[in-house]
Amino acid sequence: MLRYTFKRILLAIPVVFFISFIVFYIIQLPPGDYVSTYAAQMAASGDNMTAAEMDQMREYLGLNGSVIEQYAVWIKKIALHGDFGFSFNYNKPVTEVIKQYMGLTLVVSLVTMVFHYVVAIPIGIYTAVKQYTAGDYIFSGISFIGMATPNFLLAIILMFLSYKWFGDPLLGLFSSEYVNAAWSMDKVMDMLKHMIIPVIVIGVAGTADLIRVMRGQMLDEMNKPNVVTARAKGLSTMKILFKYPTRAALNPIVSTFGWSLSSIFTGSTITAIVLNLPIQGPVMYNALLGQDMYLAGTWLLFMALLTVLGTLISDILLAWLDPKIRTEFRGS
Amino acid sequence: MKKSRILLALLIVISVIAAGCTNNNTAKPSASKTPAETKAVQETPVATNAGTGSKEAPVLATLVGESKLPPLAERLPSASDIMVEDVVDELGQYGGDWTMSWTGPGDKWAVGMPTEEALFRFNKEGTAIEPNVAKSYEVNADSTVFTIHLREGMKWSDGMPFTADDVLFYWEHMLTKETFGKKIYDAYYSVDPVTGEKALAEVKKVNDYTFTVTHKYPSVQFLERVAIDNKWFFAPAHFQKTILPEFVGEAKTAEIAKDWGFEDPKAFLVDTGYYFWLHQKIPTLRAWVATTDPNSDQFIMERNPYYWKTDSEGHQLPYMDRIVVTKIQDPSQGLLGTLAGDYNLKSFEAKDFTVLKENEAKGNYRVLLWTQPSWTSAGVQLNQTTEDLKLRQLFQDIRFREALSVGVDRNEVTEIVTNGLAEPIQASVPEGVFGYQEGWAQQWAQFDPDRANKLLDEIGLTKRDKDGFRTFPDGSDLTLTDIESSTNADTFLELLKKYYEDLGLKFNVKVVESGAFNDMKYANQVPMNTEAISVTNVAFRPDALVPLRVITPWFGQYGLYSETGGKEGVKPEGDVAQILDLWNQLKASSSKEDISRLANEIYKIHMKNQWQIGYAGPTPVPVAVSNNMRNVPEKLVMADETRGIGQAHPAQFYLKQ
Amino acid sequence: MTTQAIRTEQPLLSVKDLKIRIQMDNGEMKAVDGVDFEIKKGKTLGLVGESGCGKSLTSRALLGINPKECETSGAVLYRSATDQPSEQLNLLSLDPNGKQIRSIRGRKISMIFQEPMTAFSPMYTIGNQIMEAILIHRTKNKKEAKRIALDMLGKVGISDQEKRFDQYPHEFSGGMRQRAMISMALSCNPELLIADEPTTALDVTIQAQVLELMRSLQADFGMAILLVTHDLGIIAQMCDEVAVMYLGKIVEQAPVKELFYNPKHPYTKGLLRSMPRLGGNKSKRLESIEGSVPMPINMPPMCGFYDRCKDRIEGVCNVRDVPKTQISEDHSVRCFLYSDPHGGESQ
Amino acid sequence: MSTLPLFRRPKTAAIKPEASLDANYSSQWRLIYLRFKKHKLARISMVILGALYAIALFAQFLAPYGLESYDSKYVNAPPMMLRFVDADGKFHIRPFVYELKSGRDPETMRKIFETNTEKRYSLQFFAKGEEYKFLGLFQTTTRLFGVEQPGRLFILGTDAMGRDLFSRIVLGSQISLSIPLVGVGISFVIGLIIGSISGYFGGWLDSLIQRIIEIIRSFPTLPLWMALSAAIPPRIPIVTLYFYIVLIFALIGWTDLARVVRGKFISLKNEDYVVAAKIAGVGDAKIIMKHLLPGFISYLVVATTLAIPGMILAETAMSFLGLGIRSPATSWGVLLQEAQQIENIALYPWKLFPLGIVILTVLTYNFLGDGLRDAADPYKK
Repeated sequence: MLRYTFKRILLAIPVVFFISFIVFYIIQLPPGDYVSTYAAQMAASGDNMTAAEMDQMREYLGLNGSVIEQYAVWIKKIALHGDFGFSFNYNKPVTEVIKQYMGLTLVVSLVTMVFHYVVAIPIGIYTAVKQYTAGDYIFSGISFIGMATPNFLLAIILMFLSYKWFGDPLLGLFSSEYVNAAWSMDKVMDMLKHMIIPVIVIGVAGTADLIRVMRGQMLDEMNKPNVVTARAKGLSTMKILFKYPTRAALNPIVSTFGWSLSSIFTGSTITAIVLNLPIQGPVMYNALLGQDMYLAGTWLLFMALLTVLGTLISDILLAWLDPKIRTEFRGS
Repeated sequence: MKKSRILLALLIVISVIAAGCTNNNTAKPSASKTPAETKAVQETPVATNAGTGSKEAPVLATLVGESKLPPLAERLPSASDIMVEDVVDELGQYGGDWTMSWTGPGDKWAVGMPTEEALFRFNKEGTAIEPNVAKSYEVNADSTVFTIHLREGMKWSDGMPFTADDVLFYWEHMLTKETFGKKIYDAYYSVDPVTGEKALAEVKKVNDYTFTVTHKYPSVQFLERVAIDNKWFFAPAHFQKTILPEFVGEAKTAEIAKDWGFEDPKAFLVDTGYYFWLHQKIPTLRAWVATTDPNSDQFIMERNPYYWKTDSEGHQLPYMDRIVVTKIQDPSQGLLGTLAGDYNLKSFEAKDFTVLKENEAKGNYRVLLWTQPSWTSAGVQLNQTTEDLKLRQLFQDIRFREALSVGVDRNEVTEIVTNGLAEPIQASVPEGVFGYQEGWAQQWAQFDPDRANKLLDEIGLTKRDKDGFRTFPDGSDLTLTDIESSTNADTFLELLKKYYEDLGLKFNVKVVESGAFNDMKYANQVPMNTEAISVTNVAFRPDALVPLRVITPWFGQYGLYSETGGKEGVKPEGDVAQILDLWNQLKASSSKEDISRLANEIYKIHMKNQWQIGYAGPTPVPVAVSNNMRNVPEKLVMADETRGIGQAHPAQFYLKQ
Repeated sequence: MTTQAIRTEQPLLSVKDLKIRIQMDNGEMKAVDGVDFEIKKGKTLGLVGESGCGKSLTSRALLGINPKECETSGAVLYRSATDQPSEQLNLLSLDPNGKQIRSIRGRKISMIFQEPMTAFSPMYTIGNQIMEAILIHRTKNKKEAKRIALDMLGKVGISDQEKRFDQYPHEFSGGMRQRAMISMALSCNPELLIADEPTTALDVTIQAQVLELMRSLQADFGMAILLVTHDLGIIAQMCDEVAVMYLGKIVEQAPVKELFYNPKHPYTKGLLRSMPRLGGNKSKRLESIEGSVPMPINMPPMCGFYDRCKDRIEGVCNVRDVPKTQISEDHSVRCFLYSDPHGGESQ
Repeated sequence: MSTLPLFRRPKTAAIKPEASLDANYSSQWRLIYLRFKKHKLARISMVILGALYAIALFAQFLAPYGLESYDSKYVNAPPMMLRFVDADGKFHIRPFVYELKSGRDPETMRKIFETNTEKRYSLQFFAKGEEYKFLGLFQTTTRLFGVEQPGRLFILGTDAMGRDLFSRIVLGSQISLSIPLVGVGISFVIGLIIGSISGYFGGWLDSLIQRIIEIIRSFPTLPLWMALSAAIPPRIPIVTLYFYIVLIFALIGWTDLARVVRGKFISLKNEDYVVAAKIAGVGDAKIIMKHLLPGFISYLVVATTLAIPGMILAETAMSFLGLGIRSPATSWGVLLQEAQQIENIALYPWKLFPLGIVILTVLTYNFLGDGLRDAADPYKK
């Protein structure tokens, strides 16, 4: 097992490096650079920069070399000093910007994910056990409609309805008075309140898929002979359901967990933009738009790493969950 | 292990649901008002009434009581030098937050303008300057020596005295050394009326509260131009000395910059020297002082205990305790927040008017319509120096511009694009703004497609391609390309496309990211753009009307020519050359009358040429003001030169309890 | 082993008029259609028939573990031989998921299956799955349960039990798995073991070993066996009594010797003829029964074997249900050849 | 789980003589068809989808107005009612609409519309409208329906430029319904080819392809969209833009399919019959085409069908970010992007109608995919 993991990690290193270059290249693909974005921003507020000023700025930001030169400088700094560069927009080292948003991003992602699994798995089981009943249709229907509605629109509509009915569109993650307040029970409750819409929007979208997978797996597993054996042993229906089909049906679902690793750290970008959530997604989107390239580059590199790692985790999880593969590794 | 995990998950779900339920119940009665109410309870007992009660905010009074702050009299300038701010309606009460939104620290001016304190500011009408940070001034007869008096006993927000030394420090160690990324402003140069040679002014300290600015040649407009170019002609010397490399050395500056989170010392100096109001550690003269990191989700500014203005009864301003700025990612969030009563004073685009107006009662606010000195709300500028020579020739042909102008039905544009809020008129100086010309608004404003076609034929654009579009006389493709940096004008451009193509002119729109747009402007790759000219007075700020720099799309490379002293760009000719000539005369003239006359001439040339073609008059700016926010003027001209909302003097806004 | 003894003893389990119907898209399928038999304490009853004849459904119906879609009627009367006083229970009338029937499953009546690979869950160790039944029925103490399980593994001839206990099904060979399955079924000393094609999936040599094991364990534990198989050879080796099933009905039922030496039903005869025999005539080809088992969907009243029967009586066999004819006290058959074709017991 | 769901016939079928059911001898596709027929929801979905595609095909004929037809008098007009009974209670066989008069609320500047019950315009079939090219073949002015001139018919209201929303939805379906189809088609082909090569040949080639797939998959889609959109050259006609967008989707989408194909290949290539074919000297291409592909092609069709709704939603998301098609060219994404502005949701909620169509399409595709999957699975009852 260790050797396998080790080998996979070794293989992943060149991949990540390659990705990092592509990423860097892609960020610079759109015309313009950070300085032009900055100049445009200044111009919009009446501060016009001259071409000379812009060139000067490019020089001290190190933006006047070719993409390859810039990449070489950047990656060298990362490799030698663990320095990921700094964000032009935030005037802060990239790592600090990422740190600033990490906490809430994880909270939002994890709560959404918990919701996602906690809702989808029981419903998946329920709809499989009670196939073709009213409950099956209701749950499937809701989740399907959630899935079929574009996220951004669902978010806007929910926001508007919340405003219409309760007078509060629940923008952001906190009410104004709690944004800078110290953590307290009230603040947590306020946050949970503000998380209702994101959780519904982000959660519901993926839930439908998960319900469908879970339901399908359950239907498969429930027809397996080992369920009959278990019944013949005198086990209760519930015990059988959880010990045999559910456990087996969860395997492929648990193993896909690795795939969602990168999304945990970003959160849903478009939804977050619409709902004004202070999480990584929109920050990175703006970094990309504004060509804040070290921030965007570091972020994408991180994402690539997580995806590669996630694939690895998925594969290992799958192996680990399958006794057949597990024992093979134990044997060798 | 397993069970505990399930339990945990269950707990979270239950708490989410519980939160949902409790929220829904409490939210119904008055969700948005809660913060205001709690504030009210807290403040009412000490709320001032005119003539009675404390002369300072309760928060500060408490601090004074605890001896954490000197008493009010010691904080204000000496009695005769206190600036008394006129209130718009009535004397106010202390307390409350001014809640607003911005898109983050990049949106610096969203808080910069309303809180700005200039040495000299524009009067309410925006026609002349009046002292602000300065107490008064004297000018000699030929407008070369300006003696400026400061307010005795005035203090920075950290309690340190503000004196002429701060002005001189700024001049000597920052501006002339270009520490914060800006060149010495044009306002500080005077022009030899004969040779056109530029000379830098001299600044001298007379005493602690007096300094002089001496120009070599007359500079009649010096104060107005400083009020626009370099609003703050001072910096906290005692603070700047601790960070400038000149005083602490490059290494130390770099170290401090790192400490502040800046990788690059230059960026650090720009931010601390130019965008100082965003930083909590930098003393200012403003009514509110930053107290949080601008990168946080909520940026908060709190009252400056040493603010140097009072109302007529001697109550220290500002009335409101804080400015609370929430970061938003999309303008619609500002709108929705206002509808929900989250923000108590915010300006909007004209298209938001109806939805704002319909929800006035629900959101407990009122919508004011302020005006702007904009020439048009839906127009195009044709780049007179556009790259393609055939196109350039066409753009320079006045008949072509007339054809484009009369070929569009302005009634339809105002109906669809401006929601009926604008007049169907030509791009022109609005009435009441300097440079207004009789009849300009109606010039080429009548929809007359026949005349348009006749004009185009006259120019020689008679050939058509297989799709029926006009080509150049030599048969080559003729395409008008409009470059945009946002999708805001989409509807207008769609309409324009239809009208232009009805005239047989192929028209394309390309939207690029704003940074790329800026680059294209410099590279002379923007043949057409919808940017609107908006100027209070060309004499104060020539940028949009006189090709001095690469800024406004219509004059394109003419600006580069002036900027580089003729090394690059296109040499202005004809009317454009005349504008530049008039401008040079204006700069060197020694009387206000001359300046007015020359400025007016410039406007007339613009009227004649109509480089900016407008299809609808300017729209008003809807401003949503919460009903308890008072002393906000009903009418105001929103202009960059006069600092937008800043012109309304926010220090005297107050929240009625 | 005298017939006298058998008769006087109360049957452990008697099945009366068992019917299983399944609703299909194209009609109602009578998968099991009025089956009666008895299983006596310590004896082995063989249920033989081609695949699809309903024998597996019948065997599972005894424990109520058929899928929901099977509509079951009739009675399965069970009287425990060890419980004192014992009362007779109709297993079919119990809630199929209820406590009562579950206390019988695995404890009094247990079952082994054809495919030991799929009958075990691949997710858990063999030990875990064996212990499960013990923990439900015999003891709550895990150590004790493990001891019993290890003991059982030993009894079925698995050496190195400690290690085997923690292995997964895929680490066992086919025969081993079936042994493990048997140990699981017998771990609670059942009174009746239902073995559904226990050796079909195994090699011939392993088959013999497993059958031998079952026989010896039967002797040790004194349990009754219901052996479901399609293999008459196994029947001959193992059973005391045989019921031949065809298309959901028992067409012939008799003590094993009687059936082999004196088959009555044309189907039984066909089956016997298709069986290879040691020392049989090598030049003679094995006979087979022509045709295949039809689907019992929307069947009109007729003999299900009619199409394939050499001795069919036109106008009799294909117009009426065939009544059961008692040839002797313990030999019955369903065939018009042995009953009065024009009346009698058929309704 | 099972490796070979379709190709392997039940063992019993081989020894059963002719008497048994025909179904056992039907082709794989016929079996799938038979099973699919039983899936009611999938069948209904198929009918709906068929109808939607028919609408897209005949969009110009079905839409009463063209894409560029607008009227400043009818900006943001609410949906109009087709009536049978007039204000006096008189019944008319031909449905009609009243004349719409527009004005503005002086207070809020909102457009207000009043029906003038004096003036009726009857619904006409095969009405004369703007000229268009029928199926790209010939010019005509006949449209399926309209109202008498100069009346106006806005079944679902109008947008901010006074364009008929119904017409825009109908015309937008051409882009919105075909982009995913073409995009999925391209990814299907790419995925199939690359996946087959990777799975069948294995070795270093497989490793390489897997790494490439891993790299592509490591990119969050958003920056990839942005970068690729930025790479689209300026001033391109709408058809070309459309093609680029399709390409972007396909380039991102093929990896999933390639993985599926590869997995199937790996599990199939060691099956006895494949080994047998190899030993018999059958060429690689033939083995792939004859022996391997048929084994799971139906599975791929299902995977492809289920990938379509994702692309429909992706198109709307791209429009939301301003990266996709732009007005006056119309797709549902463009319409939703317009609808999502707060003022539209607040003041002109009928602009959300396109959402209903998007949901309907996504749902029906999902149900269709589900039905196909159930049908393609032989272990399903």
